[in-house]
Amino acid sequence: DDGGGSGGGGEGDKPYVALVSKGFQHQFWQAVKKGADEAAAELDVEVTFEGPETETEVDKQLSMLQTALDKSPDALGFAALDSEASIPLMTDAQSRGIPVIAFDSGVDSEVPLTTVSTDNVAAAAEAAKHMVELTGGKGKIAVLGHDQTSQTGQQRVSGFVDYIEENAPDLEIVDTQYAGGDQLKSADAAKSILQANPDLKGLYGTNEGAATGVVKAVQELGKAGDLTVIGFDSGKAQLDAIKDGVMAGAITQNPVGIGYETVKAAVAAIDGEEVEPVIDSGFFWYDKETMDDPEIAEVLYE
Amino acid sequence: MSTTPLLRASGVSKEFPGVRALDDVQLELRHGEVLALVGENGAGKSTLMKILSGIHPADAGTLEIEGAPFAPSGPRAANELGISTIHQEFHLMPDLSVAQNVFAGREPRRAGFMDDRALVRQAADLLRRLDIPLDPRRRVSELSVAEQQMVEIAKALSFDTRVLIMDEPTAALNDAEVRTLFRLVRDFVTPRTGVVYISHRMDEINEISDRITVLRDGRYIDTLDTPATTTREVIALMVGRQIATDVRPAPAPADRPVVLRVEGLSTKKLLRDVSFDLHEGEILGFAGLMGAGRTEVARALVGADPSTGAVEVRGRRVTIRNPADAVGHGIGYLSEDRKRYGLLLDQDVASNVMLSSLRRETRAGFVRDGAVRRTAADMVRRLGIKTPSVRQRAKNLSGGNQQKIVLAKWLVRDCDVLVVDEPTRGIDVGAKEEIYELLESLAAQGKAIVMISSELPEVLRLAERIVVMCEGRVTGVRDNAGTTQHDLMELATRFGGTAGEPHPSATTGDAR
Amino acid sequence: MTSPTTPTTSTAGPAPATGTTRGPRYRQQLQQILAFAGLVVIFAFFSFASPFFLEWANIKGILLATAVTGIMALGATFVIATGGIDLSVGTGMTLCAVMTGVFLTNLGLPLAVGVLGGIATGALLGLLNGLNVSFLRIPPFIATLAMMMVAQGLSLIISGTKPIYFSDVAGFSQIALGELVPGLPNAVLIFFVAAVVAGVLLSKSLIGRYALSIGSNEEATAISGINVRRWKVAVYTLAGTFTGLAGVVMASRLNSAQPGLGLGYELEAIAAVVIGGTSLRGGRGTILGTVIGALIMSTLTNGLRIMSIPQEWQKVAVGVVILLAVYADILRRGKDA
Amino acid sequence: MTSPTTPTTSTAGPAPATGTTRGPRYRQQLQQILAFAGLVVIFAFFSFASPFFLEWANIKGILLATAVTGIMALGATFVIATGGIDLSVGTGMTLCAVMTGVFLTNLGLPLAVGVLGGIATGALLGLLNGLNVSFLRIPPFIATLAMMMVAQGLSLIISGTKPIYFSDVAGFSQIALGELVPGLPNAVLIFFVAAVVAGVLLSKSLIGRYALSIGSNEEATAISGINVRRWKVAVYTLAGTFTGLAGVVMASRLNSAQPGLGLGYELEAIAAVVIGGTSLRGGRGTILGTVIGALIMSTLTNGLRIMSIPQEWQKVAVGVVILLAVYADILRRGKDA
Ligand SMILES: Nc1ncnc2c1ncn2[C@@H]1O[C@H](COP(=O)(O)OP(=O)(O)OP(=O)(O)O)[C@@H](O)[C@H]1O
Ligand SMILES: Nc1ncnc2c1ncn2[C@@H]1O[C@H](COP(=O)(O)OP(=O)(O)OP(=O)(O)O)[C@@H](O)[C@H]1O
Ligand SMILES: [Mg+2]
Ligand SMILES: [Mg+2]
Repeated sequence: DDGGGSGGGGEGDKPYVALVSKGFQHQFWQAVKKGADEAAAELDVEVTFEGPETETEVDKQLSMLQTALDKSPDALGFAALDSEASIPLMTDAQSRGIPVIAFDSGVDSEVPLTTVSTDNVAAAAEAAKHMVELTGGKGKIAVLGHDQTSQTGQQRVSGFVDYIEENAPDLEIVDTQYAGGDQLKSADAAKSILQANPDLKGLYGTNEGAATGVVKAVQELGKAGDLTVIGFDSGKAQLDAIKDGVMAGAITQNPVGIGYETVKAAVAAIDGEEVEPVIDSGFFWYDKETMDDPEIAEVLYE
Repeated sequence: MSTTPLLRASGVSKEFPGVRALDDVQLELRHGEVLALVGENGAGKSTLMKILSGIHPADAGTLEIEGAPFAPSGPRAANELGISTIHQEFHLMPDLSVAQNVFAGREPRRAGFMDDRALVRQAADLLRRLDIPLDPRRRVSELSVAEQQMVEIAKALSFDTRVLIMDEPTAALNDAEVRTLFRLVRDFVTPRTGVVYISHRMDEINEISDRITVLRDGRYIDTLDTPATTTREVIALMVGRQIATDVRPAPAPADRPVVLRVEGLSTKKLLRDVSFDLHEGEILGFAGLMGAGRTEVARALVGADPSTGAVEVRGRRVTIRNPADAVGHGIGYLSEDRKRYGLLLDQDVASNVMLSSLRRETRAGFVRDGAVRRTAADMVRRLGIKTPSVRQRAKNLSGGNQQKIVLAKWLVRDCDVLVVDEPTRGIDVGAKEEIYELLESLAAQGKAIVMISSELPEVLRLAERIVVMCEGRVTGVRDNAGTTQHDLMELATRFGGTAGEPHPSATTGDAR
Repeated sequence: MTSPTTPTTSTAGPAPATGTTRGPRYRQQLQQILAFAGLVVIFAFFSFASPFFLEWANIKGILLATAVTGIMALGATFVIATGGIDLSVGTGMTLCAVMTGVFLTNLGLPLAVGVLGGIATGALLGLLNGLNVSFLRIPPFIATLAMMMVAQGLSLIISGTKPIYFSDVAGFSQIALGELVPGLPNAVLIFFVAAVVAGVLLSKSLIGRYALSIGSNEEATAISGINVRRWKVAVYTLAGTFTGLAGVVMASRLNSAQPGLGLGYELEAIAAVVIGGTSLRGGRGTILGTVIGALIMSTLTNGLRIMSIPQEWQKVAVGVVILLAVYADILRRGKDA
Repeated sequence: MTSPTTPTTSTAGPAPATGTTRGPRYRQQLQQILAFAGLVVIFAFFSFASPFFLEWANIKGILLATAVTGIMALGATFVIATGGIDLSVGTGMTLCAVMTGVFLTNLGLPLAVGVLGGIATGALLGLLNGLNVSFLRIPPFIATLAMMMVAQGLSLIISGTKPIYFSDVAGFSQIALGELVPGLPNAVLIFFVAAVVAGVLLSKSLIGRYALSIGSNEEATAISGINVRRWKVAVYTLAGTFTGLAGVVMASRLNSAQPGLGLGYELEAIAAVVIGGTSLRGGRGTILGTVIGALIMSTLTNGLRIMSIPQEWQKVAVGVVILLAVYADILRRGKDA
C-alpha cells in the first residue's frame, strides 16, 4: 500500500504520531507521555503512547511497533529496547516513508532522523560522583538495580560502578542486587543488603522503584541518616525522602522534556523541516537544597 | 485333562496397615471350570485377585500357572501370562471412547500411527461377537454403570486369556444382562481355560460355577462342589449363621398419607411423563432393564439433571433445582455409582459418613469433630463396616464396605424420603439381609423409600408396589402380592411405546 | 514376589500404604512438623553461612517479606483445596490497594472505612470470580485469568497510572509497620492472626470442610445435598477477602498504592500453597503447610541475598532447593504419596 | 437383550440419547468449528472497527505475534492433556535461544547444528521435567516452577546477562522472517507446520493417545499395561522440544537472544491451551483448539491496539472478551460440558 503520507492514521484530519516506548506503567514513562500529550495539544496533532509492561519484553515491543506501523502514522516515535532486533521494522518504516524519531536511548540505525535522549551512563556517573563526595570516598557501598538485562538498567549500574572504580578506589561496592523495580521487593532486597553489611556507607537505587525501596528499607531498619542514599528519577516517595533527609539526593532525567521534544521533532519531520540529529534532554542532580529551583522543579514529578 | 491345576495359589498372605487382608490363603483353579469365590465384604476376595493380576505383591505365598511359579510384576505381565481381570472397581478412562478403552495399550497401528478405523472395526467386531450392544465410538463418561461394566467385560475378553478373573461382574447388571454375561462365560470356558468368579448373588453362583471356594476374614475356609452343595451351606460357611431367604413384605395398611407425588416428570434425553405417588412408610420398587431410565428418574427428582414436571412433598408443590434443594425438602438420593457420586475416596470414613449431615454437627459454625467421629463410629458398628478406624481412607475399604459407607451417609442424614439406587450393589448376602431389615425398619418408622434395583428378587423381597419402566416410560405398576418375576420382565420389555396399558401411571388415590 | 510397579499410585492422589491406619489427621500433623523441619534445615544452613542471618532485625525482615504474599496464599489455599486456582490475587491485591487509596486519600473517608472498603473490594473481586466459576461454569483458570487482567487494567485506570500516596492519612502506615507487639511489625501480626483464622476456617468450619469435599469429589458432594455452587462462591469470596487484606497491608507498608505492581505475585502465592503440601487437584490442604511454604520461599530469597549470591545464581539455587525440599517431603511420605 | 437379543432398532444399543450416538469425533469437530466461529466474530468486529485491521500487513503481524507463544502452546497441550502443567516453557524458551546463541555466535558452529542444538536444549529441559515428575513424583507445578527459575538463572549466567546477537550468522534471521511462501513469514509457516505435526501426534499417535489416557485416568492407564512413567517423560520431552523450537524462532525474529525475556509467556501459552478447550484436569484437548486459542489472544491484543484503545483499557477488554468467548463456548456445549 501507499507510503502513508499525511492524513493516514487516526480519526480526523490531524497528523498522527505513534509513540512506542519502553514502558508504560512506570512514572518515568508516564511523565514522557505527559510531555508528549502537552506537545500534541500545543501543536494540534494526535498522539498515541504505548509500551510493554517490562523492559525485557523485546518481542512485545516489536509487535506494538508493527501494529503502530500498520496504522500508517504520519510519524513514529520509538524508544528501542533492543536496536538490533528492531532493524527490520525500522527498514519497513523507511520504505513506507514514515519518519522515525528515536527517544530515550538511541536506535542503532540510520533510519531515525533524530534522537531525543539522555545519557544514562553519564547520569549514573553523576550519581556516583555525589556518592563519592557524600561518603568521603571511603568505605562500603552497594547498588540496588531495577533490571539486570535491559539497556537502561545495565547502564545505570555500569555508569555508576565504572565511575567509582576509576575515581574512588577506597570506596568498595560490596553488593549489587536486582529487584525488578518493584517497591516491595526492592525494600526487602535492600534490607538484606543492609543486614549483611551493617557498616554500609552508601546505597544507590537505580530507578524510582529501587530507590523508593531503599528508602523503605532504611526507614524500616531505623537507619535513616546512618548512610548515604542516592536515588534516580523522582516520584513523591523519593521527594519526601529527600526533604526528610533520608535520601541525600537523586538524579533526574527530563522525561517530560523527552516526550515533548519527541513529538515536536516528529511534527517538524512531518512538515518537512530540518531537525537536529541529536536532541539532548539532559539530566540533573537534585537534593534538598536544589529541588525547589524552578529549572529542576519543572522536571520533577510526584 | 492333566492333574496340574491351571492356576494355584498357596500360603498367600497380605497385610495392609492395620488390616490382615489375607492370611495363608489357598486357591486352585482347574482346567475348564468356573470356580466361584465367595465371602463376606472385606473377606479378602478382591485382594487375592489383585495379587493374581499383578496389582499388589503378596507378603508371602506362591503362585503357579500350569505348574510354573510366577510373580506378575504388573498388570501387563499378568496379561501376558494369560490372566485377565475384570476388577470390582472399574479402571476406565472416562474421556476416551469405548474402543480406545478396550484396546488401550494395544492399538492397531499403520505406518507408526494409530489406525483408528481399524480400532473401531476391531472393537465393533469384538462387541458384536460378544453380543454387547454398544457403540464403540461412545465416550465412556457418557455410559451408565452397567454399560461401563460391559466395557470392562469386553476388555477382559479381548485378550488371549487362559484365566479370566471376574470380580463381581454382575453387581451392576440386571437379569437380562446377566444372561448375556453367562453365555459369554460358557463360551469362554474350554479345556484349556478357567474362570474365577466372585459374586454375592448365590443363585448366579449355583448356576454358573463348578466349585465354590469360601473365604472368611482373610482365611481360607473350604472348597465345595457346587452341585453337591446348597446355598444355605455356603452362606453358613461364609457368615457362620443361617440366613432366611424368600421373604415377602407384609401387605401395607391402606390409608397412609402421600409423602411424595411426582407428576409428568420428563427429561430431554429419555424420560417421558413419569408419574408416581409415594406413601408414608412405603417401599416403592423400581424395576427395568439397563437404560430403562430408573436412575434418570431419581436424578431428575433430586435435581441432579434438568427436567420438567411437578413434584409435591406432603401436598405442597416444591421446586427442586439441585440435590441441596432436594435434601432441604427431605429427599435424599443414594447413587448407583458410588465411586463417582458417592464417595470422597481420599477422605476418611468419618468425613464420608457425615458429609450430608455436617451442618448438624456444628456449634457456633464450627464442626464438633468428637461428635462427628462418635456418630460415624456408631454407624460403622451398626452396619458392620469393616475398617480399622473411622479415620481410614474410604479408598482403602473393600467394595462392599464402601457401599455401606454411602448408605450410612444417608442413614445419618435421616431424610423423610430416601431414594436408593442399587443399594446392595456389592454387598454380601449376610449384610444384604441386614440392609433389607434396615430399610424395612426405616419404613416402619414412617420414612418413605424408593428402591431402584436390577435384582428382581430384591425388588420382590422389599417393595410393596413395583413401578416398571421401559425406554423412559412407566409401563406398569404392580402390587407385590401375586406378582412374579416373569410379570415384571414382561413389562420391562414393552418396547415401542403404544403397546401395553393405555395410561400407565403409578398414581394412586384420588386425582389432584 | 517381585517388586510391583504399583501402578495404582498416581502422583496426585495418595494411595494405600504404610502409615494410613493412624488416620489422615495424625499423618497430617507429622507431615507438617517435618515440612517444618525442612524450613529449619534451610534456617540452620543460612545461620552458618552468614553471621547476620539470625539477627532479629533480619528475621523480622523475613517475616515482613512473607506477610503480603503469605496473606494471599492463605486465601489461595481454600480455592486450591476445591481444585480451583486463583490467578487474580496478585493484580487483585493491587486493585484493593488502589481502592483503599481512593477511599482514604481521594474521598477522605475515615481510616477504618477506607480499610474495610479495600478489603471489601477484594471480597467483591472474589465474589465475581466465584460467580463466574460456579454459575457461568467458566474454568477457574480462565475466570481468574480474565479477572487478573481486568483488575490490572482497573488499577491503572482508577489511579490514573499514578501511585496514590497515603502520606496525609494519619496512622495508615502503622497498620503494617506499627508494633502492637513490641519488636514485631503489625504486618506480621496480621499475617499470623489471619493464618490462625484461616486455619480454623479450613479445618473446623463448614466452608473449609466443604472446600475439601468439593476438591475431593465435586459430584459426590453435590449429590450429598451440599449446595456446591454457593459454597464455591463463598470460597472465592473468602479468598478475595484475604486478597483485600493483603492489598491494605501492602499499601500501608509502602504508604502508597502502586498501580503497576502485582503481576507475578499470584504465582508466588500459589507456589507457597503447593510447596506447603496442598494438592492442585484439590481435596487436601492445610494452612500450616501454606505458612511454611511461604516462609520457605522468603527465607530462601533472603538468605541467598544476605550471602550476596549473584542474582542469576539465586534463581538457580531457589529452583533447586524447592525441588529438593519437595522431593524430600515426598520421600518422607514414602509410598503413601 | 432378553431372549431376543435385538431390543431396539438402533444399532448403537439402548441409548436413545440424542447426539451421543454420533460419537465423540463428530462432536469434537463441531465444537472446533464453532470455537473457530468465536474467532471469526472477533475478526469481523475488528474489521468493522478499524480500516487497518484487515490489511495483509496487519494479519501478518497477528500471525507473527502468535507464532512463538503458539509453538509453546502446542507442546503445553500435550502436558496439559496428561493433567500436568508446564510453567517452564517461557524461561525455557529463553534458555534455548541463549544456547542457540552460544552455539552459533560464541562457538561459531554451522547454522543447522546451532539450531538443532537450541531445539535439543529444549528437549533436555523437557526430559528433566519429565524425570522429575515421573520418577521423583514431584507435582508438575513444582517441578516446572523450579525449572522455570533454573532456566531463567542459567540464561542470565550463560549469556553474561547480555543479549547475544546473531548479526554475524548469515541466514539466521531468515528462519523467522524469510518468506519461503511469498508474503508469509517463515515463523508463521513453522508454527503451522508444527501445529500439523502436533495435531497428528496428539490425535493419531501413541504419545497423544496415551497423554489423553493418562490425563483421563492415570491409574486405569497403568493397569492397562501402559508404562505411564515413560510416556509422561516422553510427553514432557516433546513439550520441551516445542519450547526449543519456539526459542529458535524467537531468537531469529529478534536476531538476538534476550536473556531477560520469557517470564509470563508460560501463562500466555497455558491460557491459549485452555481457551482452546483443553481441560486443565487432563483427558481432553485438541491442537486445533490450541491454535485457535492462541489466535484469539493475539487477535484481541492486536485489534485493540489498532483501534488505539488506551493501554489500560486494553487489559480490561481482553479480560472481558476472554470471559465472554469461553462462556459462549460453554453455553454452546450446553449440558454436555
Ligand atoms: N489398599 C488397601 N489399604 C488398606 N486396606 C485395604 C486395602 N485394600 C483392601 N484393604 C482391606 O483388606 C480387606 C479385604 O478387602 P477386599 O477388597 O479384598 O475384600 P472383598 O472380599 O473383595 O470384599 P467385598 O465383597 O466388599 O468386595 C478389607 O478389610 C479392606 O478394608
Ligand atoms: N451420567 C450419565 N451421563 C450420560 N448418560 C448417562 C449417564 N447416566 C446414564 N446415562 C444414559 O442414560 C440412559 C438411561 O440410563 P439410566 O441409568 O437412567 O437407566 P437405568 O434404568 O437406571 O438402568 P441402568 O442403571 O441399569 O443403566 C442410559 O442409556 C445411559 O447411557
Ligand atoms: Mg471386593
Ligand atoms: Mg440405574
